[in-house]
Amino acid sequence: MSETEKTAFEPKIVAYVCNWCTYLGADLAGTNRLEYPSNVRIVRLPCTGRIDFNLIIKAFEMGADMVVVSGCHPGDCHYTAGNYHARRRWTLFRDLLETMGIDLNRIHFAWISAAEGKKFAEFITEITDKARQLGPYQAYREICE
Amino acid sequence: MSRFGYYPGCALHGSSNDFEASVRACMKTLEVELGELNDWICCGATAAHSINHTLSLALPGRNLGIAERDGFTDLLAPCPMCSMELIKTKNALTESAALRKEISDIVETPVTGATEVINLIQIFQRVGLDRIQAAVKKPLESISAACYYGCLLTRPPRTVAFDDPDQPRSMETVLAALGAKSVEWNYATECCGAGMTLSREETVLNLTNKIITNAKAHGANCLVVACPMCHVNLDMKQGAVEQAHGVKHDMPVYYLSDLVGLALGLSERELAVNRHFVRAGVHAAPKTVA
Amino acid sequence: MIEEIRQTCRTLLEAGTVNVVIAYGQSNPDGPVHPIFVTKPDDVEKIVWNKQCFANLTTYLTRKEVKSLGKAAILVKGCDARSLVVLVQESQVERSDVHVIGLACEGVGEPELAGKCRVCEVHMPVGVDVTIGSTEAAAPEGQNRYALVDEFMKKSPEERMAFWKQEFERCVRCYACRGVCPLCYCNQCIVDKNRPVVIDTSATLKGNFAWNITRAFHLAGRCVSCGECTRVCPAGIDLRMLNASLAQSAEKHFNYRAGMDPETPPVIGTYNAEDKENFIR
Amino acid sequence: MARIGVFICWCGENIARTVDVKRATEEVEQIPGVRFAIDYKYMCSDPGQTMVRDKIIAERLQGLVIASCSPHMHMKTFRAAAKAAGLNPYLVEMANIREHCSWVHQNREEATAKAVELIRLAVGKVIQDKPLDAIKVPLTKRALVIGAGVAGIQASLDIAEAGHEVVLVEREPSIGGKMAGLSETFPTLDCSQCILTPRMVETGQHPNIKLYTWSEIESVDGSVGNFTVTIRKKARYIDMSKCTGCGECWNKCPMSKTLNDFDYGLSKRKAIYLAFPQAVPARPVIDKNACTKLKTGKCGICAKVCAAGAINYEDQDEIVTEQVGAIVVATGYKLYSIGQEQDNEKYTGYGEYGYGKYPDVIDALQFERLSSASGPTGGEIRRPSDGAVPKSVVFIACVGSRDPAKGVSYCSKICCMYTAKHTMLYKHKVHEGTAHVFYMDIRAGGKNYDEFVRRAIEKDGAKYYRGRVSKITEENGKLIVRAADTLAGVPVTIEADMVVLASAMLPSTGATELAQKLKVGYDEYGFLSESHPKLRPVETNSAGVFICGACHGPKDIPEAVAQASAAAGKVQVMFARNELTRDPEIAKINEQNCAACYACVRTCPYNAIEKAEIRDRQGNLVKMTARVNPGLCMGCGTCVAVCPSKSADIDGFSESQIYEMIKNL
Amino acid sequence: MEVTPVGADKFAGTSIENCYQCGKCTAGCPLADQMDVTPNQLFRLVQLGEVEKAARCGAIWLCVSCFTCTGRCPQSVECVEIIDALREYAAEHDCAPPDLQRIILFQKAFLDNIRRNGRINELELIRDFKTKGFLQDLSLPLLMKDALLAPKLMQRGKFHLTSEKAKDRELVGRIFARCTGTHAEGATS
Repeated sequence: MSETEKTAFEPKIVAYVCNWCTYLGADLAGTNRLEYPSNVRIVRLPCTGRIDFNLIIKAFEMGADMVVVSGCHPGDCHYTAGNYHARRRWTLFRDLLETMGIDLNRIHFAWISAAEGKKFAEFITEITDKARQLGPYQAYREICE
Repeated sequence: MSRFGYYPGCALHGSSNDFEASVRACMKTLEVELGELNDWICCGATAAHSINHTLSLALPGRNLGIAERDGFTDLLAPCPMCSMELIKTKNALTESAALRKEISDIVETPVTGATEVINLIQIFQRVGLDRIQAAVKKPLESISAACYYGCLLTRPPRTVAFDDPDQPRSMETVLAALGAKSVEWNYATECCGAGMTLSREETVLNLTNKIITNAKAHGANCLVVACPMCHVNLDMKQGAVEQAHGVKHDMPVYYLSDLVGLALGLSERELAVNRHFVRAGVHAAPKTVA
Repeated sequence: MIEEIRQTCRTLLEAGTVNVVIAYGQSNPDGPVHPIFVTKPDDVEKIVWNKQCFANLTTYLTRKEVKSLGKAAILVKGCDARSLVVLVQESQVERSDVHVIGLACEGVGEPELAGKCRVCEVHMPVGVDVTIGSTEAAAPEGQNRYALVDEFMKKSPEERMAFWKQEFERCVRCYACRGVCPLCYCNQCIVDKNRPVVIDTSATLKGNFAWNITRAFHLAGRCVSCGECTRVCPAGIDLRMLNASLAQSAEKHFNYRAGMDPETPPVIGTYNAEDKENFIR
Repeated sequence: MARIGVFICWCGENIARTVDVKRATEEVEQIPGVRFAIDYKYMCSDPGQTMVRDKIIAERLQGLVIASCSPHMHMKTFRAAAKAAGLNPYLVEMANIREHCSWVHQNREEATAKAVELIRLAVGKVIQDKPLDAIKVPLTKRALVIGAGVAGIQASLDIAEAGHEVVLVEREPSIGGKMAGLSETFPTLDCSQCILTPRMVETGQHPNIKLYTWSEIESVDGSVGNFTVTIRKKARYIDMSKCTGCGECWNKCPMSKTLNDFDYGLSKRKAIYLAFPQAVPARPVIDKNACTKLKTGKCGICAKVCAAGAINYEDQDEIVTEQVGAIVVATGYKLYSIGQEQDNEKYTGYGEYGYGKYPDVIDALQFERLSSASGPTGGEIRRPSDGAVPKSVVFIACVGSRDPAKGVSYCSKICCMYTAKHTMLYKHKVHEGTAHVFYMDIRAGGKNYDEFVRRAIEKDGAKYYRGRVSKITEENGKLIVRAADTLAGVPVTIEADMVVLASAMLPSTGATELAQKLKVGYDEYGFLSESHPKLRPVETNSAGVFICGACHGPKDIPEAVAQASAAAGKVQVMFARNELTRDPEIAKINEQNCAACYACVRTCPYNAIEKAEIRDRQGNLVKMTARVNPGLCMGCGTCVAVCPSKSADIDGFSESQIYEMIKNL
Repeated sequence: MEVTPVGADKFAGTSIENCYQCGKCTAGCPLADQMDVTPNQLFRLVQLGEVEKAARCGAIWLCVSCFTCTGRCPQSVECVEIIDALREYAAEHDCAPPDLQRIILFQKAFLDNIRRNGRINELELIRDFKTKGFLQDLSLPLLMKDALLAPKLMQRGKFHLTSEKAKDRELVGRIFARCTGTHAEGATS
């Protein structure tokens, strides 16, 4: 890929976020007018506990270049423990993906609270930049052809 | 036999060579090998940080680089001023890869900040107070010391991260192992004004006088320090203090290593205690009655 | 040892303790070993026990047709016994409903010992009602259970991806892996779910990746490495690598090994507030 | 083809400034299934909502997408509008094109494109929406109040007066809380006990209030409308039904060495003791750590002198359960300790103030006891070390407060006021004494508050210095306080006889553990979180649980009482209905498909999924299954994620809905 | 008065805006009573963007870097770092009060001494001062003064007539060149 193509590339980013922390964190980023790139598509779910691994796979199948999964910090879950359950699954899932050679730079996990609008904006900015540098997730697209 | 890197700094190789004699004698007895950094340079204190920030990191950086090159994981810097400058640089290096590169380039030695910098009290802790206690030949029963930490042993606390900045106890613990008593007093961490030797002699004499007076008032028969600058102010300047305030203190000022050495059976001469200005002889006095 | 097995089974059937014995049989001495369901005491003579007894018979315990035969006794090797523990944990088998006959096992596979047997530490099955035979066999000290994975992980991610592409290219979606796995007991497999379609059912690379990722992850913290999926795969896909990778992950992060202890809560569906999370921002 | 209406809001200029609303409307109209798209300046306004309602009816809409602000802002509004027009409220989706789009992007082109995409996602989702009915839950009209300080007392009395039963749980032997120990209260200087004790008596005697003192909450199960609360009644060693509170026992008890916690260690008490003279209930308790009889089996004097035979050395903790429909938390506060030992690693204590090793450095609550007529000195200001009357007292504000390095970063709010009060109480009792106050800012924003502080300075001669104290040392029986006056720009050193620290207000011990039991959020300090700081100040995100008083943040008495009444009001609003409705976005299980592995049962944070049997008409077991109890499910969806066969799903966030959304990427 | 916000990085990685003027720095400072402006006032000047005004204060040269202020600051402001930065500014912009110029000169001479010798050569440092004619009204560091006035020091073997030097003094020279060079770049950028 040429350099110009690389810079013109705008990644598709899916963010699965919980309703109570990260979604509100994103709201706060808005309230505080903290600018970040427009690539991200936020999918609101009740809790990170709801976020199954196949939603992540599905997103890649649908052409996502990067997937973000974010929810309440440990101890802050609106449902007490959904994020703890999620954390365990992600730990195992990441290892599986690693064994399969799936690029872990394409999946980012975060705890972003309702108060962390700034963190949300910074996080999205950072991973969007990263996604731009990485280019389209060609490897998975090839699988899905 | 344990081995530590050793950074004497200019003071210990200059007018505070009595301190160096004391440290070296003590370490030798405790079977600690001090590997003096090969061709170390001045850490730049106190001028560098006031005049040129980069230099204030490069000079200590060079020495840390030497320590890393020579494979020292721990580096003893008995002068708290040097010690603090080294730690400050170490912390800055650990935090920033860019800085590591910059300083490495400047000092022509790769430096990562991996070396642990320790002060005089810490080396006794590393040796082990149990071990020291077991090796005591002459318990210092007659000593009732006011442990004087001064500024830089515990400060800045976020940087040096040693002991409690306001209620330090580490020297007292060492003294206890030597069979010496220490007193509760108020000026353990007050500044003696050593850095203020330019143009404000009066101030320094004033601060120093307060320190000695308070130690006395709380029943101390000597002061214990772990800093060459504090020693200069409290010992060498004591005459001037007495003159300026019309008092007679006659307060001996020991280095911590002096007391460890004395308890281990070393002579005043070996420890250069005989070269202090105020005659330091309370350790040999008959046991005081509390 | 075979006589003792047969005798035990005969006694159980004669006494009416069980209605059926799930065991190994062989149509002719050189033929393949297959499962048999012995309901008559005299049929116990059909039971065999040899180096070809790979099958993990516990997979039949959850089958409707087997359940309908009544109370069962089952022959298990050490590894099979572990899958039974998982089945009990997951309420698929009531332990008291099954008479478990453990077989001392020095490993299966001839002439070469199966890979799983070389790192096996349960040559004597645990948690069984009776054990037949004895063995001193044990995994060599310091044997790395996950040597295979470790070796594989030395490849670059791209190489690993290329490897799996090559493997899954061959998958024909026959679901033999699912069929043989004792822990694939769902009434309706997620892959057969069509509203919505979770996994592409066609044997394309996309569908094959999704399917194999899903199956591997559904076995996370559950797979006991009986190796049956790999053995039966007609395309020869090395599925045990994925399972082993997850088993290693569960052991490394959560100090959990599937099927070792029915009292330890499963790794998924439980948590520890102190679980590490160095990958989470 | 679905009939979806899309309503795009300008939000005045908030959206329209960045998003080309007109163009977005045109583009959205092209999305399959969209019947029409329409834009309007303020969709949430009355005319906006009217438009939504009219369109639903006129276009026979099957679903709505409102593209405007966050669903947290207006989902309720638009669901209500849909309902009013006869459309099931759960067929409404929102595309957040304000917080997540127009407010965070500058480029009009990009923002417009993103807005269209967000709407596309929402359309995808709404097509998969199903009509849902709110869940009806029966309601137990009985309230639990936790903590019986002034806030808990107020809340209890309000609810009880409204005719509902109240279970009031207090972990100390008496109700009254911190206020019972205060001397006089600002800004009126009325005696704390004079105003509180009648309320305490009322609480103790109220027919609708069931009082559990010396008791703690063990666990809370269930959910709004129907909580089951397990309470541990700690062994009191007194038979409350026999005891008359005559006082013979504690008068005769030979053990008198225990520090009296009601006086914050400034006095001693017996092993069997009444918490304080006005205690409610006026019944003693035996301190098992101090009582010789309980420790060694010897003594037993109290039992001998008790004519009522009320002493019971065999008493055991007792576990009781209570059914309630609503819970009010009023667990109050404690003071930050300057000591080296801290119960929170974030706090370090104050080494420069001697870590509390000087006996004449006391905290504000200790000073309250010193100046209280019922206190250890009978109200005379005498310093703890030698009982001398201090001629010079230094008061230090913001100790631990507004100090992120050693304590907390917030302002404890009430210290400015009570410090002013303390200087007055001191001056009124020690006329020749001098009160020095070191403060950073004076925060006296209540009614008659600033006047009160001015009075302390102008009339009672308190000397105020703006600056923080750097160090306290002791020399020759004097406390040397080193500080600065930042207004004059000079260092100040004061030789004081006593120092009073206005320590930070912290949530009381165990508050976070309780919050976890109640599934109530809390901040980094452990203060419980309200649902919305302005609009839902006494609600929590745990339905049916309300908060009031200092468990929520630093507060003075008037505020705590006002908030307690507010919480009680909320409980009464709830109790005014006969049943509750709940959001129906909860999990459900396809029981035919369920393999009964029960991963969901293990995982559910609410124990809302149970193992169940499916039987045929003859009663034969067909299969086992997992089953959701809709009364308990809170809709987190964790079961969905762990279900291998995807037999579990959740309405409102179903697999279909999410797939449909991301398909529209 | 012109108020310019000051970049936090200028003041050595500590955010000056964190200072809320509680005065605890001043309260603990052993020299505060002798300063023309107190430490908290210095920081206030920096907050207001009045860096030069702050750098002209004598107070920054009274600071003995005892770190009492830093250690006790409730807002964890790196007070001494700020004062160091002010001193650096003053040295660079030549704006120390006239009566304190010689302190800067002394410090420069001190560094110069390190540059040449790699270590501090006490005698040489003093000789430099002499030749540069600063000795007439100069109360040299007491240590030095005492060294000249009190032969007792020499009796005690505490004063070397031939101070040691680092071996690789050229390297030291290069380090200095790079630092001052780097510094000049930093200042212009």
